[in-house]
Amino acid sequence: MKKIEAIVRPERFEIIKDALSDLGYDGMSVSEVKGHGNYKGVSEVWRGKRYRVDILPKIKIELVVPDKDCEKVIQTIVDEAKTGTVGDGRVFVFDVADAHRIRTGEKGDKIF
Amino acid sequence: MKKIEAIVRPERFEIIKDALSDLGYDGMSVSEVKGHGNYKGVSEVWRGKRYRVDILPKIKIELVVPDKDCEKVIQTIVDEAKTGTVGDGRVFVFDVADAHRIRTGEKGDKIF
Amino acid sequence: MKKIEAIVRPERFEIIKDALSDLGYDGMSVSEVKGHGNYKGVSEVWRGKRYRVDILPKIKIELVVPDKDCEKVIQTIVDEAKTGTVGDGRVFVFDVADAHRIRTGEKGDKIF
Amino acid sequence: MVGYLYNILKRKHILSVVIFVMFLICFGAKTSWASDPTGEHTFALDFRGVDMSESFSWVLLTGFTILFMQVGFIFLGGFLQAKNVLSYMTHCFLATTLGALIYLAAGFAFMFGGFEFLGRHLGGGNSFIGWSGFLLLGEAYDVRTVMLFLFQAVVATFIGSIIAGAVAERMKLSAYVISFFFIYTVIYPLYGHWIWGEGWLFNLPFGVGVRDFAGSGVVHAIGGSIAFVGAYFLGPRIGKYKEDGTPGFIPGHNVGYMILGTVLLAFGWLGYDAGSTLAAGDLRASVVAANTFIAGAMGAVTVLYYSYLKTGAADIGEACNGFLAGLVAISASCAYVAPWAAVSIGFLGGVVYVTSVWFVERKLKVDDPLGAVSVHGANGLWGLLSIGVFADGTYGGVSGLITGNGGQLLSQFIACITAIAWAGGLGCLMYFVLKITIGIRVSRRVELTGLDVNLHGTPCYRFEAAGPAFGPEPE
Amino acid sequence: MVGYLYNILKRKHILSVVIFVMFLICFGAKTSWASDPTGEHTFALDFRGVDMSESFSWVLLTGFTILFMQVGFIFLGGFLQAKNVLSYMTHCFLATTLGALIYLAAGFAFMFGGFEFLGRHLGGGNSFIGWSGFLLLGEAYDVRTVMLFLFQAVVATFIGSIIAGAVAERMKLSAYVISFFFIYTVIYPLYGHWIWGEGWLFNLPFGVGVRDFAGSGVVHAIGGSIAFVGAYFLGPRIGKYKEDGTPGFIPGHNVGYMILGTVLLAFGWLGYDAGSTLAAGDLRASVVAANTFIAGAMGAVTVLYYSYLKTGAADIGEACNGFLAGLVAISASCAYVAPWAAVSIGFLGGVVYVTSVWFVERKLKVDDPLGAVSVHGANGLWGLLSIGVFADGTYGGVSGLITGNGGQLLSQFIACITAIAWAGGLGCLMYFVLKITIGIRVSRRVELTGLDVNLHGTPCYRFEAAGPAFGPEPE
Amino acid sequence: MVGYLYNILKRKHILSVVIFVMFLICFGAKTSWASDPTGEHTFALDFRGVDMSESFSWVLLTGFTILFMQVGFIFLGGFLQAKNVLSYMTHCFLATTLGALIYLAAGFAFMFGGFEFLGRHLGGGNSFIGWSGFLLLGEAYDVRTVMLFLFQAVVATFIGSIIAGAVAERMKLSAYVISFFFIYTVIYPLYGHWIWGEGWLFNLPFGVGVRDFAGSGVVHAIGGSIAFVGAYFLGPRIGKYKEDGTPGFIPGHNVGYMILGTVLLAFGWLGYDAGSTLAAGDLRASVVAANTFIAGAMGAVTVLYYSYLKTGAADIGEACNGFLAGLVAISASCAYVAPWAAVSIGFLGGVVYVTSVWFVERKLKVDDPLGAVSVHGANGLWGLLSIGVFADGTYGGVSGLITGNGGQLLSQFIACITAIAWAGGLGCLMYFVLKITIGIRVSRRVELTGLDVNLHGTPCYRFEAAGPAFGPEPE
Ligand SMILES: Nc1ncnc2c1ncn2[C@@H]1O[C@H](COP(=O)(O)OP(=O)(O)O)[C@@H](O)[C@H]1O
Ligand SMILES: Nc1ncnc2c1ncn2[C@@H]1O[C@H](COP(=O)(O)OP(=O)(O)O)[C@@H](O)[C@H]1O
Ligand SMILES: Nc1ncnc2c1ncn2[C@@H]1O[C@H](COP(=O)(O)OP(=O)(O)O)[C@@H](O)[C@H]1O
Repeated sequence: MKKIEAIVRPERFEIIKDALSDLGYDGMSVSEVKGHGNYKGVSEVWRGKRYRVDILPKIKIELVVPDKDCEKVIQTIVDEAKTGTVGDGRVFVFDVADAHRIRTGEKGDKIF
Repeated sequence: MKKIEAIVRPERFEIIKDALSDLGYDGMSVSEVKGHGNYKGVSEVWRGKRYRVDILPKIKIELVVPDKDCEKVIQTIVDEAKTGTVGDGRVFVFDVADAHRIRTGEKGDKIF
Repeated sequence: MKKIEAIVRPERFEIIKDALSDLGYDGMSVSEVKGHGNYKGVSEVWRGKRYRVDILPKIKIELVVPDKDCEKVIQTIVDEAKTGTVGDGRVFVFDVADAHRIRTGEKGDKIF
Repeated sequence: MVGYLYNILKRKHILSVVIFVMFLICFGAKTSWASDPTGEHTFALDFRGVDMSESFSWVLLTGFTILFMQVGFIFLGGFLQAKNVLSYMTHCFLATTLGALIYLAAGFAFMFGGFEFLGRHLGGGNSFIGWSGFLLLGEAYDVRTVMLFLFQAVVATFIGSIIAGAVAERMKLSAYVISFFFIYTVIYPLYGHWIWGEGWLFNLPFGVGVRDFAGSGVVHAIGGSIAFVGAYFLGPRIGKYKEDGTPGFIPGHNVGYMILGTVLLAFGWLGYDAGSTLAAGDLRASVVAANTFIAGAMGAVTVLYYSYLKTGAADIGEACNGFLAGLVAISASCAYVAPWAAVSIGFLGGVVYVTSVWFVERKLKVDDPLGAVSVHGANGLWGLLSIGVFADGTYGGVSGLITGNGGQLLSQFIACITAIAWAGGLGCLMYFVLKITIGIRVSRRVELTGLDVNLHGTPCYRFEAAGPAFGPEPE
Repeated sequence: MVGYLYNILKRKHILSVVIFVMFLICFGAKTSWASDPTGEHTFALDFRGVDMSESFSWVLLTGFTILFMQVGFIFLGGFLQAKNVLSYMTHCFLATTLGALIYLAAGFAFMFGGFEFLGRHLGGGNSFIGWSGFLLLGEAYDVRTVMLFLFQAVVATFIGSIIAGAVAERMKLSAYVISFFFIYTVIYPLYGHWIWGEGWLFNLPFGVGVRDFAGSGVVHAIGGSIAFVGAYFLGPRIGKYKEDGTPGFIPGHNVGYMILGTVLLAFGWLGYDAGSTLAAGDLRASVVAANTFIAGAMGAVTVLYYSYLKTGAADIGEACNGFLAGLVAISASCAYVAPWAAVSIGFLGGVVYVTSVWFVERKLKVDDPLGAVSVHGANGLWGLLSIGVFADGTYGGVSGLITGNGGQLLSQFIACITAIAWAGGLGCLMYFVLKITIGIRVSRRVELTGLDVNLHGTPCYRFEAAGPAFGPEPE
Repeated sequence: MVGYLYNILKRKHILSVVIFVMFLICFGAKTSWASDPTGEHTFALDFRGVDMSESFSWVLLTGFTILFMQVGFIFLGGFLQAKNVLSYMTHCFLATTLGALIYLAAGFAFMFGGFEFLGRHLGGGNSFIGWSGFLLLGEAYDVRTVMLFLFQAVVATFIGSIIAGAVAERMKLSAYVISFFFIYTVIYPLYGHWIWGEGWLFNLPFGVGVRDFAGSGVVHAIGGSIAFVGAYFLGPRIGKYKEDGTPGFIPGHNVGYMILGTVLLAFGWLGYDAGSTLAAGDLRASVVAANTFIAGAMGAVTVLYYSYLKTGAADIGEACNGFLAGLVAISASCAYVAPWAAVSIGFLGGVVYVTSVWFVERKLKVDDPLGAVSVHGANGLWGLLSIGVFADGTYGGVSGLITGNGGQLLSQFIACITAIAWAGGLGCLMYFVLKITIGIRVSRRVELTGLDVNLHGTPCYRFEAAGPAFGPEPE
């Protein structure tokens, strides 16, 4: 089992989610993070002066998938999240040591 | 050392936290996430029409525990988080490669 | 590749970020979490009575670095985040199984 | 769509439509032109006329500020949890709309039938109840009567908002709505009639009879009493009391709203109290306004200082309630006392507030999220009594203890007892009946996940950068 | 800095400075003292003088509350997404400032040239257009004329705010600003002249001619028509309609703001409608105010109940729009009808609102984020007609259908048609020209990431505990 | 509880209770009935009486709107960081309550002793200081005097709120409270006495002597000067300046609040300026109101356009300050100039604002979070001078440069110098003493973690879906 952590642009999130749903991966957790990367940020204005803001809102999608589906899911996310301009984000993958579904008490691969 | 990530219902959080405290696990980090799972969501009303909202607020609890206590802690969380209805959430476990306590500079199992 | 998760005081965040930038680690994701640890919290007042609040705002910094730089980055974070009083936070390290940069589609160590 | 609308109505609510249409017809039919609906005969370019038109400007403009106070009440929702704030605000909104309509249909007639205003006498009424002016039809279609209605209708809306503060975060909307029909036709108008409608309390033989210049008793004590009973019947919110009975921590979501609402209410309160002269030629209005401001400020400072002594923090939320407590306390007496007395009344208003909060929360274990019982109930009673103590005899012949006169205090005391017995008693009856019939409290699941999303279909706040994804439900 | 300022201006905007300075000089030069700029000759300690000074207090104070209604409009931004709220609020802010200045420069002169107010006649004008009072120079520098200007200028600011609600979340700021110059000098003032400036509509030979007491037609129908055209030319927001044409879910970020804004607007509306007597001696003001309140409350209750029947949730946001719909509907007729009729007008206002929302959103597929078209446009028209139906003949000789008189309804109907044709037609022209020249819609990227941060340089809200880190950009 | 209360008080504050009780007693004892506390003798159904009662309505209602402006000030807290917003709002709240009470106790007597108002002369005073009307006791217990007090007390509350904007996010609450006792009894009332109390500045022999219709000098220049000194003594907020001295980025948490607060203040300002006629018979009020509105709008548009030229973004937050700058600038001159001059004054007010912000922030390196120094201080001075330039001689015999008259400008200039010297000098003394005794700045830890949770015991906002867990602390 693998956990996929994708950091993407907020405005791409809907599209990614729909694509994952179409693939059959409904389970995920989403949170708002602020990202700081190669992209040197946008500039904002405060009290009449411009500032460079180098930390921008991103959406973090976390989903756990069976090992075999990992590649497919990553590919989908990368495809849908890409705009080709700086700030598109990253996808990281981690090994999951164990997993439980709370409602049923099931463990391991049965949670899917 | 293991990191336990539990995604639970917001209204169960207090109870879980108290149970973990009773067990002696005080250290944890909590954040708000939005979850999307088997549960097909609640319906909300906007401008006089009903919409199905398939992404609902959840609480993510992250805590790192020594390997030996892992089972016990998971069991406690599962027990306290369960309501038996769809949307109860998941518990995931990860291996921790290394850990530091900032205040003391201690490493590894000494951080507990 | 390793993922470093640091939970630090909100008011130290700027300093840590600047130090990491100086080291050349610009990429990171930041989120607000609530922490609960050895520190028994601050007390707040509501409707004329004091309550002990045992869950306090913290900043979670997540950044993925090549294996070789891991120690250096952790050391920098620990140094800058330390105030020496209870509540300074923790740093956890995880193995990354795989990584992708969305914009370029690059994989593995090429993402840095 | 039209068909859809028709279907809905036909299916379960055809009756209400029929009734409504019948109303319309009978309205039209019953309208008479006996009175002066345009003001042509009331106004003339002479002293009486000019004075009259001044009073119109005065009463209307202050009346508008009274309506505006509802914005202040709505802001007080900052003291509640974010997940229940729409529910509270809707309660205030209903008080402002449905409450006023019920008052129009019947409450006003029961309260002011038989009353004389600016020289115009309004239909029938005795010292217990009035019966004239229903729906402003017939001879109530007169510029003066309509103005009295407007001023009184906006005042009446407060009752609902006061109650909303005590029953917040756990009451069923249906029960809240139904209770209005009883409150706005019976509980409030009748007590109001006895004092403002110049009924039996107004004419008590002690002192000059009960006086209540701007509603400490009629509005706040009555509203606070019903609020107390409501909170009592509902029981405390989940988490309000721990197992050992000590109060838990349920903080509000926006203390700034509380400050905004309070200062906004203070503004409206000045208009409310001063406007209660109901005549521009009564120059005492300036003293009334100054007293109101002074008492409120003193209540605020008192509670802020006390909170600082007790907790070490300057508890601004409580100080806001102290401000309101001072304003409630001075409402009855603002016209009868001197500014120095307003300082004392405001100070004591703050003391009454903190004492009452402690008593209600710790001893009675009644959960009152906004402190409505202590702000409006306890200080409403204190306000009634304060006339009996501090009235200095300069205005309206009302003399209190400080002039060596005890009779007035006795009258005011009787008014207090009556308010508690009347509103408390009928309130108990009402909530009891509601409880055993349709129920008054939402389910545990609704309370835990928030009233807003369950009863109103949406949370109040959505600050996410990215909207969640949705699909419309098949109807 | 001063040098910097100078440079900027010199570089690209030296012309505008020159023009402005020339204006100042010519202002000074043209100022004449022919009229009564201090009010010394207008006031005297006699009946006319005292009555006059009363009217001043009345009109000024109600005028202030009208300006205050802009706070209410701004609050309605709670119905939009958090990322676009500043953009909407800036639109309202510009209506309040730039709109009023353009109206000062020219709109007022076109609208009220040739009009008589409180006994003072204002310069030249015919039944199609006025041409006197530009910049309040010359003989317009008179206390009465300036007062009329103030009252009308704050009313005029609404046009911009009404439109803002329909074009929200996707309109270019530049196009919005430029459209003002046309709206505030041509579309609004001319139609206004025809009714309020006693032009040809006012003098139609059916009934007593068109009447519109407080702007259902002049303000709301005109604003709503332009708003509709604007929303149509812009097209729907991204995500508003799915591929199959069913509406998507774009919820607002703060429903509480909507409630606050609505009750706040209700307060101002009472002042607006009652103040539209423009004379303190017109005691009908009390009936006007009561009618306004009653119709608004009835609209709110109607829509709340309907939403509950239809969705099972008490949709408080829609109920707020119902409140506003009732207020818009009664604006024209508030002075001419009895309170019972206000109940009916408010009820039907709610019905018109829900029907119009359904029609605009589902059938016409025009995206109107705040419902401005349904609230102001549809109910503005209904408000105009309601006089022809419910006027009871007591005031101003205006008699509607219920008195068995059809002529007035014909007049009102002509006013409706004219409003749609005039504002709709010129609106189309204006938005079409803007669209093919500078463009009226922001880019897809700006719309997705939010207008606030792109056009105004900052998001509205920043609730983070820790501020992000920054370095100032080299200039 | 009662015992607990008693204990606290006994332990450390028994003295204050004793003093308070003594006050009460002496209040009661000293009350005299020499004056007309009910208005019976002041009002009569004749021309003077009717005119008088009109003035009461006018002054009271505009006074209420002035109090309401505090809601606007509180909203400006949106320009600060979320963690310090309660602290700022509490400052405004204290100005509204404690400030007014201190003014009641002594400030009013120093400011208006010896002044004649609506034909009533108030006790003793010379051209430097007044000494009559303490606590409104004795002969000050008169409807006219009390009305003057009310109007002036609500105006006085602004001083504290102006200062709050400059010292925000880092000042100790204790120091802020203590400074009030000096500001509200000495700095503000004495300068006020010299102009509004008809002291030596009012009677300067150049032109007609200093004039300041609605407080550009008395309120804004004085408040702004103290604010500047306070901000200077406090030093900049952590992070405001980088090591190289360039300003850092500390954005506010809710720009929408700024817009709401500004438009709300504009509403109140119209009431404030127009109400400053203090007599309903002075019909110039309409010109006053229109000028105020025009100048504010022009200031807003000017700054918005400038920000767009300079940064490419329409900086709505700064535009709000431009609106306020225009309003401050016109406050002194609103009654003496023609509408075209109000356009110029507002335009220059915007220019003064941006120049002053640049100068204070970049050159003087003084950290003024809300821009209070530039809005109120710099534009207060410009407002004073603007009379000397643009007064057109129509009202009160005041003629400025444009009529070819330089004397008035000299008077106004002396008033400016005096304001800076007096408020700046005493302000320095006050903050210096506070700094070396109790300290004026919070600790670094408190500043970093937020003043709200440290000084007021709670953050302002809590939007979490799940409340945190708590246990009550053993007391
Ligand atoms: N080393 C990293 N560890 C964690 N998150 C990162 C890392 N580098 C980038 N990110 C995240 O990815 C986002 C996009 O990165 P950025 O470098 O700006 O874009 P791109 O990959 O297109 O060059 C950042 O905002 C940040 O949230
Ligand atoms: N594959 C997954 N990866 C990450 N989070 C998941 C996954 N599946 C479910 N979740 C989280 O668990 C929550 C509950 O899941 P759901 O399927 O609705 O309930 P249940 O497990 O009771 O069927 C979801 O809201 C989501 O936050
Ligand atoms: N076991 C743990 N797992 C995850 N996070 C933890 C754990 N222990 C502590 N933390 C995080 O670290 C923060 C600081 O911990 P605390 O024990 O208060 O400080 P210290 O390490 O200085 O004693 C906590 O607020 C929490 O967010």
